[in-house]
Amino acid sequence: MNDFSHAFSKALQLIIQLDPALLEIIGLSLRVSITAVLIASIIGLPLGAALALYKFYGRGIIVALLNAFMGLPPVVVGLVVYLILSRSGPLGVLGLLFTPTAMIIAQVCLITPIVAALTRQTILDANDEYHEQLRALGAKASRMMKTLLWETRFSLMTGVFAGFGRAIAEVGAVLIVGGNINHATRVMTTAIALETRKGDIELALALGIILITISLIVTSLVMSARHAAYQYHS
Amino acid sequence: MNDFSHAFSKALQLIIQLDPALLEIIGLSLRVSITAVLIASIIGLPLGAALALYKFYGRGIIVALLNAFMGLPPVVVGLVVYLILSRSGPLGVLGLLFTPTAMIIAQVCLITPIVAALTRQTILDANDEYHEQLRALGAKASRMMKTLLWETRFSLMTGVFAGFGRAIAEVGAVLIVGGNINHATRVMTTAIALETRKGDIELALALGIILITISLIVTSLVMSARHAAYQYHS
Amino acid sequence: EPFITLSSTTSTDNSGLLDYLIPKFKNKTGIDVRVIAVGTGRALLLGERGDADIVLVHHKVSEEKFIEKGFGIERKDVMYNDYVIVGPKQDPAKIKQVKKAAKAFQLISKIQSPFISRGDDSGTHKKELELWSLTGVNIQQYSGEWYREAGAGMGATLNIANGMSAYTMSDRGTWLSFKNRDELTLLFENDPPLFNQYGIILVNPERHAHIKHKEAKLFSDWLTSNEGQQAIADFTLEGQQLFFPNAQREIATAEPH
Amino acid sequence: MLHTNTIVDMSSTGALPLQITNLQIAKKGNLLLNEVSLKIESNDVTIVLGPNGAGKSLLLRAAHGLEAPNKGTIKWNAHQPEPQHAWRSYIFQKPVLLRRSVRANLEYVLSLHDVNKSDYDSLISAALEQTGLSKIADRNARVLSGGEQQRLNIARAWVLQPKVMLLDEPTAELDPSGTAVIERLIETIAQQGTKIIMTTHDLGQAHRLANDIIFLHQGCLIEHTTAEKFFEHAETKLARNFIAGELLTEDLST
Amino acid sequence: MLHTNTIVDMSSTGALPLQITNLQIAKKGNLLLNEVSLKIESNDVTIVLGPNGAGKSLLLRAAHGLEAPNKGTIKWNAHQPEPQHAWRSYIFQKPVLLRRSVRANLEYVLSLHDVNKSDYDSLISAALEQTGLSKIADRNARVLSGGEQQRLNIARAWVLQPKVMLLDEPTAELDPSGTAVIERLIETIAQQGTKIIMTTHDLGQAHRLANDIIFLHQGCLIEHTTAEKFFEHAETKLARNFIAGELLTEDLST
Ligand SMILES: Nc1ncnc2c1ncn2[C@@H]1O[C@H](COP(=O)(O)OP(=O)(O)OP(=O)(O)O)[C@@H](O)[C@H]1O
Ligand SMILES: Nc1ncnc2c1ncn2[C@@H]1O[C@H](COP(=O)(O)OP(=O)(O)OP(=O)(O)O)[C@@H](O)[C@H]1O
Ligand SMILES: [Mg+2]
Ligand SMILES: [Mg+2]
Repeated sequence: MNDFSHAFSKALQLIIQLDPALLEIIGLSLRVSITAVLIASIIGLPLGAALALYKFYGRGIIVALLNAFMGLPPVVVGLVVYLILSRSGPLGVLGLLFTPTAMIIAQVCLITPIVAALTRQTILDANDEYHEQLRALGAKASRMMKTLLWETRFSLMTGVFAGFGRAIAEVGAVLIVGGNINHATRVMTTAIALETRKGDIELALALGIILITISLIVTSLVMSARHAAYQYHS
Repeated sequence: MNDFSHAFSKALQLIIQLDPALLEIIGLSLRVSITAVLIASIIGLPLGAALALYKFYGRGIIVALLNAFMGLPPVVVGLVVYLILSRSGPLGVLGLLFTPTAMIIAQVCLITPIVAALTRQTILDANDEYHEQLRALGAKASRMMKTLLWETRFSLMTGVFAGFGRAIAEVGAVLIVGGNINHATRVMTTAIALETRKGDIELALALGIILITISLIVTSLVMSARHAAYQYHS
Repeated sequence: EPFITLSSTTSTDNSGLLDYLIPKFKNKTGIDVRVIAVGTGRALLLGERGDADIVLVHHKVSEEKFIEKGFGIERKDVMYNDYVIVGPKQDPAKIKQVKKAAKAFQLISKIQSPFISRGDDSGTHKKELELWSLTGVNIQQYSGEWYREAGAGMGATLNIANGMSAYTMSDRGTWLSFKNRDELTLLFENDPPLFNQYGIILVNPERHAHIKHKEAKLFSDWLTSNEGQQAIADFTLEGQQLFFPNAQREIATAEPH
Repeated sequence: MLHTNTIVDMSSTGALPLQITNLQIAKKGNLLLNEVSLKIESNDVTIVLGPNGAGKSLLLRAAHGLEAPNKGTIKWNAHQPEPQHAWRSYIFQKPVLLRRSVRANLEYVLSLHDVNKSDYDSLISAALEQTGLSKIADRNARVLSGGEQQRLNIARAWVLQPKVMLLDEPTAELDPSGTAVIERLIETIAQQGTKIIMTTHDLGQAHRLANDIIFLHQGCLIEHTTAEKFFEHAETKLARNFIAGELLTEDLST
Repeated sequence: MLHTNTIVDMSSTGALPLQITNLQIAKKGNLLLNEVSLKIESNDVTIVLGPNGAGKSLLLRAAHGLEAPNKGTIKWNAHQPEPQHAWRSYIFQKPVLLRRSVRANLEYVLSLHDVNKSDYDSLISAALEQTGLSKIADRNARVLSGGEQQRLNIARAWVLQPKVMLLDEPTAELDPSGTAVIERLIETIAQQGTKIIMTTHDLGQAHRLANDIIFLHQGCLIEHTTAEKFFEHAETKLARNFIAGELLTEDLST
């Protein structure tokens, strides 16, 4: 267990030193994953709600795909985005490969299914209660969707957390499309992978502890905001 | 886009050939991740329900930790499990390192927070409706937990899917504790990572397509079972 | 079925050499060899912690330190391979014409053409830094500009070099087995400073009771025997011999204390 | 205060007469409404009576377009009902209120139809006042007492001042004075030209309010006649027993 | 059929008398029950009356141990109420039914208390029969009509054959004959020694069933007296107005 206490003190030390290289990496991690989770929510929340509310041919298949896509392997997503963004790929002219933008794109692909699938289930459960009533009041499908998203907003947050967790923690996709380039596309997880490669497990663990602490801070902040809003609204 | 059609035909070819090496890898992937998801559910479902229903000092902190732990980096989890199972670690005598058991342990650590956090939210939402009624009928807390888990069983499945998705797709943890040993601990994701490293992107993508197809089949099977049961019960 | 655990580097594993050698060894002894392919640093760490029975790596300084600290008990030279410099077909720095690796690096730095470094403290990375120091260019000052530290394995670094049309230095084995080449091509080779010695080290069984010392020694002995050496020489990729056996002398030994 | 027909455009699809022809609704193999045919023309109060499980709610739901007939048709002035029609409102026996204030619940209904924002305040105040909710307009709807929720349920249906209101047991949980208030409101509304179709288990209420009575039993229309005739000399023995408060044991399905 | 006191061990905590002393309940700054003190001793039917929002449901909830008093005490034979007590059952104004069959809903209640498995069938059949649900015992509870749900709600409270039943508007959604059936059931239950405390908005029902009346208004206990006295010559003007069906405009808080 010595390893762990060493790692903890190392983590503490790194944080106290406020090492600028570390701050840069933390900043990029947060920037990439928060942007990705925002975009994924903008797509996934209405998508999930629509799949819960609209009946159309082939919906079952899309839902199954969505549930399965919660298990998209990061490396595969990374490869696909790589092929699309690479110089010889269809979007090669944009020159996005090995930039933070490419990392955001890959993470959006990874987590949109998670946000959408979890949103679908939450809206489906709420719909049980609300559907008939809203319909009787004259709400059209699109309005019903908005109303349900709003009424369940506190519950939906948990799905968004799950998406954020996946984004901030994954390494396979960002490594391939970002390249873990020092001072350019190195984020916490790729840095951890690098230290692990080097066999510096202590440093890798210390970085891991810092990453988890950051996740904890972000989630706690959002949770308290949610709690305050919830108290206010009831 | 040529890359993709090549990858698709390669995937098809691999499947048709029923390559025994591939079958072995697929089998291990499923065995490890399904076992992990079962264990994570056995822990995570009651844990999530308990956090939704029991009020105790420090619950807020545990919930925040759980939400943050949805973002546990696989590499870090892999390292921690490695240090514990390593010959020099506390459980080294068991000789579990570089075995499927080690991979299951690492995946359980990764996905239990996901199953628990999503369960908590679902039970919390249902509790709004049921709590007073069940209490008035004389249900004690432990019984209420069981009842709510049962009443929401179809919704809880989505959280379990999210856990399965994370497990079957992750590579960082199984690579470290499993070692990607041919014929012993190689699973789909570590094989994909290996081919990517070799620059055989076509084969990596083909394996990725097969992996996603397998996820799709598993999720579809469970979903149809759920659908049939749901029809039967309503 | 009996087996030993060998920790080695990804570049060795990528080349396919081990997949070629192990069945031969198994055929002879009935012992399987399970390969854990990781970075040099972690390969040694696995040995130190007793998670591998035997280590096959290629960074002599670290290897000697490993022996010194008593983690390993017997190091033998096994073979060497070499590094090559690859880059875009157009070769903007014109390194194809030069004879010395250091000169090639200098030309790259002169036109500031993108160069991808492993940047992971691996044996390959250290060799690359040695070459930069010979050119007199202070390479760190360009980090994040044209000089890019990928902090990744050889395969991943080649993937990035391809994606960015950049130069990089690779071991020949990984390069030959690497498929995602597109515009990337071999531009420079065969300079003695690029040679790369491999050593095999037995993990000290005194430190870890469960170490399969006897079986591991069998493998080490076989690999350095005439039969093993011949097998290494026989292994080719795309018609080229990748590894050159040179197990004639023991570099360092220490009897179990 | 009541200015029916000025709030939203209600001209597009007609209202009365309501013509139901051979309506049949089945669920899971149970025939729940069986060949119901009836016509409602006059602009007053129609009350649907019948024992628990007779199909009263189902009939109202179908009339609002919430249940698709398995057979037969429902036409409002020759148009099929759509729940979106603003000229018709519906209240559920078991309402679901949004997790927001009483006032916001009413605002929500207005926002579903294109009502001028400037009319919101006056419409909401009118509905709150007429249902006795003005004092608790800012309380969260989900913590209201049973009777208060029911008042909000009615306010929500009335806030748009529609041409037709379908009310499923609107006073079941109201206190006597609350019931009296709502009955007076219903009378006023009806007098100003809004058609009321409602269910109730309070025979006294049916007596006080109804112009005509629809009497259902086990999914079948047994009688549709004026209230006077129904209560004085109902044609069927079933109806007479029902009025007398006796258990209806005849099983129509056998 | 009724064999009260034999099902589960009810001896541990007493039942009557119910003694409420200075009970005060406040939520979000609103005083909802204000210094209510009363004692109920006799084993018959007590009915709580009052306008919507008076605090009737709150009082019953508190008596079942579902609301913790901010001040004052509630004692059943000197014991504080706990919802787990099997000797007392409670029905909600708005019941939540489990997503399973009618029968399974009753089974569930039995399983919450240690009832002998061999008694399940007879207890369930009795409860189904007495509430008129035998025919639809296998239907999913969530698709029942409003009245059927209410019958199940009552059956669920009765299946354990408790010593005390707290009923919040048990007949609000029942048809006349259903109401009559439940009223007769309540009478029988009471005669066999089960204490009934219930709320209703049906003054006729209160008249028919009650031995004594508790009259609440704005969270205050206005009268607690015998039914006879209450309906013939109530002491307070509030009560007389309430009985007359008039709106109670006095505001006690000012
Ligand atoms: N959690 C709460 N927060 C704020 N106010 C509440 C809460 N619960 C109840 N109230 C208020 O307390 C008052 C009494 O409620 P209660 O349900 O006891 O009324 P009641 O007498 O049963 O009325 P009804 O006949 O309509 O059922 C109501 O005005 C209600 O709005
Ligand atoms: N989805 C459904 N599946 C099966 N049966 C249903 C469904 N919906 C309603 N029923 C049944 O149809 C019958 C009529 O229901 P409805 O709600 O119209 O009765 P009602 O006349 O309104 O009764 P109440 O006075 O109790 O409200 C009931 O017996 C009910 O159980
Ligand atoms: Mg009904
Ligand atoms: Mg009440």
